[in-house]
Amino acid sequence: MITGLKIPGRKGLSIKNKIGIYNKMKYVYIPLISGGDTDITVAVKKGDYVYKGSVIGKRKGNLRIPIHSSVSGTVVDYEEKFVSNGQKVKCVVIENDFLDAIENEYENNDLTKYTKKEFIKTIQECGIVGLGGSGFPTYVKYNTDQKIKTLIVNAVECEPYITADYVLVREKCDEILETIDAIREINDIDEAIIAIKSHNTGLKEVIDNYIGTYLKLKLVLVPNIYPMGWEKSLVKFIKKTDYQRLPIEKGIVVSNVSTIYAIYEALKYKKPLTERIVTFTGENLKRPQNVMVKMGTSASEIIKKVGGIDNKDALYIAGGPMMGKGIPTDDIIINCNDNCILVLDNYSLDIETTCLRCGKCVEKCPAKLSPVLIGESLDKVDRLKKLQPTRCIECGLCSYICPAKINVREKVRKAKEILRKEG
Amino acid sequence: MKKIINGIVFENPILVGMLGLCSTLAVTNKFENAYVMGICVLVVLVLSNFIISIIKKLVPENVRIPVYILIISTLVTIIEILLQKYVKNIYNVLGIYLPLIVVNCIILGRALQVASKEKVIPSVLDAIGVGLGYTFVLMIVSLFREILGSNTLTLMDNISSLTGYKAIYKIFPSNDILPINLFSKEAGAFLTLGLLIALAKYIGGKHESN
Amino acid sequence: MNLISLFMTSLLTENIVLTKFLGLCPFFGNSSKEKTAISMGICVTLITILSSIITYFIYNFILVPTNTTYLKTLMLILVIASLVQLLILIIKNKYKKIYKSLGIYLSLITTNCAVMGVVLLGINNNYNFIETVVYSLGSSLGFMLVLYVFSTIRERLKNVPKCFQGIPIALVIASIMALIFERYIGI
Amino acid sequence: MGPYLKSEKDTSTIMRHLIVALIPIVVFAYIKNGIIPFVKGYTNIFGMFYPLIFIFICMASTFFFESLYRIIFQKKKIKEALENSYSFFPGLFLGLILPINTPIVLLILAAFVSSIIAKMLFGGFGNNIFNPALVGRLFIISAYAIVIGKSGGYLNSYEIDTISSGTPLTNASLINGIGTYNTLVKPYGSLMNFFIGTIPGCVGETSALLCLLAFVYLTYFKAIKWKIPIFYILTVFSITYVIGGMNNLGIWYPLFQIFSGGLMFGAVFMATDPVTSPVTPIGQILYGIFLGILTVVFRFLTPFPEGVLTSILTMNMFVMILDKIGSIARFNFKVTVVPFVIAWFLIFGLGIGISLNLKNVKKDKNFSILEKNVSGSKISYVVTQKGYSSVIKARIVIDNKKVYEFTVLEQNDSFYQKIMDEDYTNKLILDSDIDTVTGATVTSTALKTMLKNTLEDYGE
Repeated sequence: MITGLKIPGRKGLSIKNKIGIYNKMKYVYIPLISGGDTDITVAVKKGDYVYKGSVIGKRKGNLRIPIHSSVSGTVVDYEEKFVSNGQKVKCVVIENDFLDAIENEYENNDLTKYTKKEFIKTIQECGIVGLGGSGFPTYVKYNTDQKIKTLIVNAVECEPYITADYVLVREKCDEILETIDAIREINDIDEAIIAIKSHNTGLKEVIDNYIGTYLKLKLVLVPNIYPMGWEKSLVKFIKKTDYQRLPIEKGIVVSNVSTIYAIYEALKYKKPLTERIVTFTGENLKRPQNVMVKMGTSASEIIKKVGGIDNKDALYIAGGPMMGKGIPTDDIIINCNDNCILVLDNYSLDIETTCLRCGKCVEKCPAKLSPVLIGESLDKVDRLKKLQPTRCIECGLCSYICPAKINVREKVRKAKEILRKEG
Repeated sequence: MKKIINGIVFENPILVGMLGLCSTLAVTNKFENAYVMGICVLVVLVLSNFIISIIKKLVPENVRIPVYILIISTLVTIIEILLQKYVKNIYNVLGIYLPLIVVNCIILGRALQVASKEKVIPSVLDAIGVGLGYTFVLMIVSLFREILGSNTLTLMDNISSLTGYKAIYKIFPSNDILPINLFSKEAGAFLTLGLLIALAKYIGGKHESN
Repeated sequence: MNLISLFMTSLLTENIVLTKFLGLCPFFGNSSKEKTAISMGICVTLITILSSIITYFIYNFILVPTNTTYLKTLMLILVIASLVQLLILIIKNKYKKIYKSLGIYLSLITTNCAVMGVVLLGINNNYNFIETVVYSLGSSLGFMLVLYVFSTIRERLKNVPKCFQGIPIALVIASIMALIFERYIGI
Repeated sequence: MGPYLKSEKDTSTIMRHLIVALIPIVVFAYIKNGIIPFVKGYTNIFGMFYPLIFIFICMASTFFFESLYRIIFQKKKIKEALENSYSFFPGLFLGLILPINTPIVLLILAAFVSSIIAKMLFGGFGNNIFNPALVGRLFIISAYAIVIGKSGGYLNSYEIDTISSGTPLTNASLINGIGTYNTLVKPYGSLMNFFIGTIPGCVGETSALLCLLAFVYLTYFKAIKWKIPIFYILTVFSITYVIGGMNNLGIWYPLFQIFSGGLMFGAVFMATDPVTSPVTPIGQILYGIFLGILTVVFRFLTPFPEGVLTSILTMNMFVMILDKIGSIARFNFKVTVVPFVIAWFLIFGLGIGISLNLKNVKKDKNFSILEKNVSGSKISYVVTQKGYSSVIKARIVIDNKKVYEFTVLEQNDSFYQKIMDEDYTNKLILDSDIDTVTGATVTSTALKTMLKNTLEDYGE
């Protein structure tokens, strides 16, 4: 039985219109960060000319993932810019020459011809990382000698307002299905499953008329509750099994549908990961829509292009309203793990009344925690250890549902901090 | 003199020191029991401080506590015998709480803190102060408990065999509310003492703040 | 009265803490954490049973024949004090670990009214041998039960008004608990 | 910082649902205790509106006391103190669970106890450990059983004339062992009366039907911890079903037990008070089960009729422990094996145990010997016997088969005054089967049976 709650999707704002393209930005700021890790060796110096897709930096450490430039132009200098997780990161500033010149021709090879080793090498070289929000290098997931029994493609997108995956599947359904089947062939996975929300009937028709051609591919409809998109809930619902830390323990790999599309471009054209679809939505935007954005463009330019905001006193959020982070200015750099920029009217936070101990946050917590008890025993470490706050995925459901409008998630975050300090 | 007042008000064993709560609640359902118990404790305290302050030099350091306990328990036994002989029914009423004076934390506490350090006269004075403080609190609590609990005020009942004079007064005319028999039972005892200590803390707090 | 109902009455209806006001000093003193409450409870149970057995023999076979019963207070204190010292010595060198957690409470027990009170009550109600043991077991378990419940409740009291913090709120809780325990007559 | 999307339900919506659920119960209380007696001509106009005034006074007094406390102690301004949160709720509940004949002065005293002592001293709304309304009622019942008893106890003016004995449960506990259908249910009509609620009892807690409707309504709107009432009533039903079965009584017996004694009202409203009940789902289930066990234990073993009040307050003490088990059990289920096994064993052990000892109970269940000390040939007993509305405690001294002394130590029985005037106890010593004092039937029989039982015990 999956715990979660039906919350208003508010997807109507940006679901109907086409994907916009935007590449008229003068400067591109490629952030030297990959999945939260910022010690990156820089491969270019000032004044160099870079092509679209040439490597400008490589991540140190054992997850060797390159970072590519998303436009062709000359490197101007380095600048500190805000990234969506609130950090100020050193970025390589490239002046765009609007030629989109590429170094060597894009090949056009057949997907199924890849051996497993080649497959791993290509997606590593093209810098494919999880686009669902984690930014975890995808090649590590597939690079295991353990037999992968099932591949689950997560197209659930349970976070409200965001429609990036929905629009991607609607436009590029055939390519996505072809890639999934190819990946299944290459890594000899027994079955592959696409998971979408049960009430997205439009999407279901689109997939149905393509899915016929792939035998070992199944479409599964998941209930429309938040946070259905969380790995553990998805695996529990589809395969009825539970795992401790990573789904690979049960021979399952879960990939986001945008990552699958990035793998498609990498395998077919050897095109590195340089752009992705980002939803620009929120009541405060005049014309909310999805835009194919090149990595490193500043969000403020796109907001102006999309029609600007209604009232000046706006609240900018990177990511969805539940798990997204409030950002101080609209001038933040879009990177691979941002799937949405939300612009709402600024509103004063609700006043917190005393906790009623009604137990709703405990009942609805998908990670089966007891947030109110964690909040009460912050000063008793041994008791805190037993409550295991580290399992919290910060989905925000406890704060959402709390009738006393208490920010319960902040308390659990503080508990995680305390336990991390305790070691 | 200052020591005595200090014993009653500032270092009151129950309100401030929070010691000896066991006996305070047990015997205060009748006013008479309260002050008899208070006097017994006072006597034991004074005598024990007196003796201890004298012999404190002779007693080696590590055997101190057992010896003090011995002294206190002999004193209590003497008191018991006296009470049993002269005022039989008071002895029955106080029951097991009379011997419990030995274990009462006030006496041992005072013996260790004061008697073993200071000279004879100040320690005796202090004992009187603390004893009076203890009895004073006992009386207040029993006043509350008896008036509210059984609507009577027994000044002299069981010890009438000694003083030959019975004095039980009915305070309020009997009406619906008054004899809240709850106060003569245990729950009322806890409540009265709790509110009293809270009041003391409140006043104490205000005293320090200004 | 048969043994079971004696055990139950000493455990619940005539709980020594709530109806006989015994053992209040440690009760309000340091029962803020469950671990301290449990270890305190175990010590009290251990000592109460042992001392009640010993005193039973001394009282019935030495004091009553020589009708020097008024010496019972003296004898009791000596027994308890020596028992406590004995236990501390045994645990100190034998089970190092237990001593670390229970040690401090053992020395505190000597001045604890609960132990002495239970034994005295045992003598006053002149129970036979088995009844004394059952009675002391029941009342000390009752003490432990109330102490444990009390410590879990106190853990949750965060914004008690300033002048009620500590002992006064504990007394208020005890009064409500006494009211509730009073309703258990007859179990 | 924090999710920017919040559900529109807040504490006031939950409280609104609670009020809506309570309105039918208040109206029913008004009809049962107000209109019917007026229509039948037993009370005047004032009597008709009395139940509403009764409940209103309760609510007003808790509201008043809490605002007073907030002004004096928490130094809040008058305006801010007045719109404090939901301070009339304990009053509303208190009004519904107190007997109709409680004098108004006592009502205000109960409101004082429940709002100040049981709630504000612990830190106000959301911090109290014990359910304030129940503490208020416990205070009234244990301190003033006589006063209420004297003015008619639980029965409103209409019921006093039509029904001879007290509330169904008091009547049940007076009968030794388990009564039959016509001793327990017949005096109050049929089981349907129990279900609808036209049986004597406290002001608002008699109607099981309305409580069930309120439960369904509240669960639908998710304003209540629904696990607690379900497991509570299920446990009571299963234990009493076993007891009924053992003594070959029909299905009516467990139903009788469930619909009487304010169990329904207690389970749906009192036990689910969010502040004083466990937070974790497994904690709530255990809470409900143990509530059921305790209620049955108190109903059968203690002389006091109602078990609901004491069991809820007892379980309030264990909420923190249950929550601890509940919070850990969500990860590994093994932790809950012990409590569930204990609960399971208790449910069936109790069922069989109670029915066994009720079956072979020769000795009167309401009689218990507190002390019995033998000195020479003289035996002095201290015994308790169940009187009309509570317990009488007396010392009886018997010397070689002759009763020397019969003094009542403690009594809170309403008709005691009559007995004292007629010096009934001394007459009893001379000849133990004189006829009972008129008008104080239950009490005088209680004294007589007390003496009989003591003699019986003396005889052994």
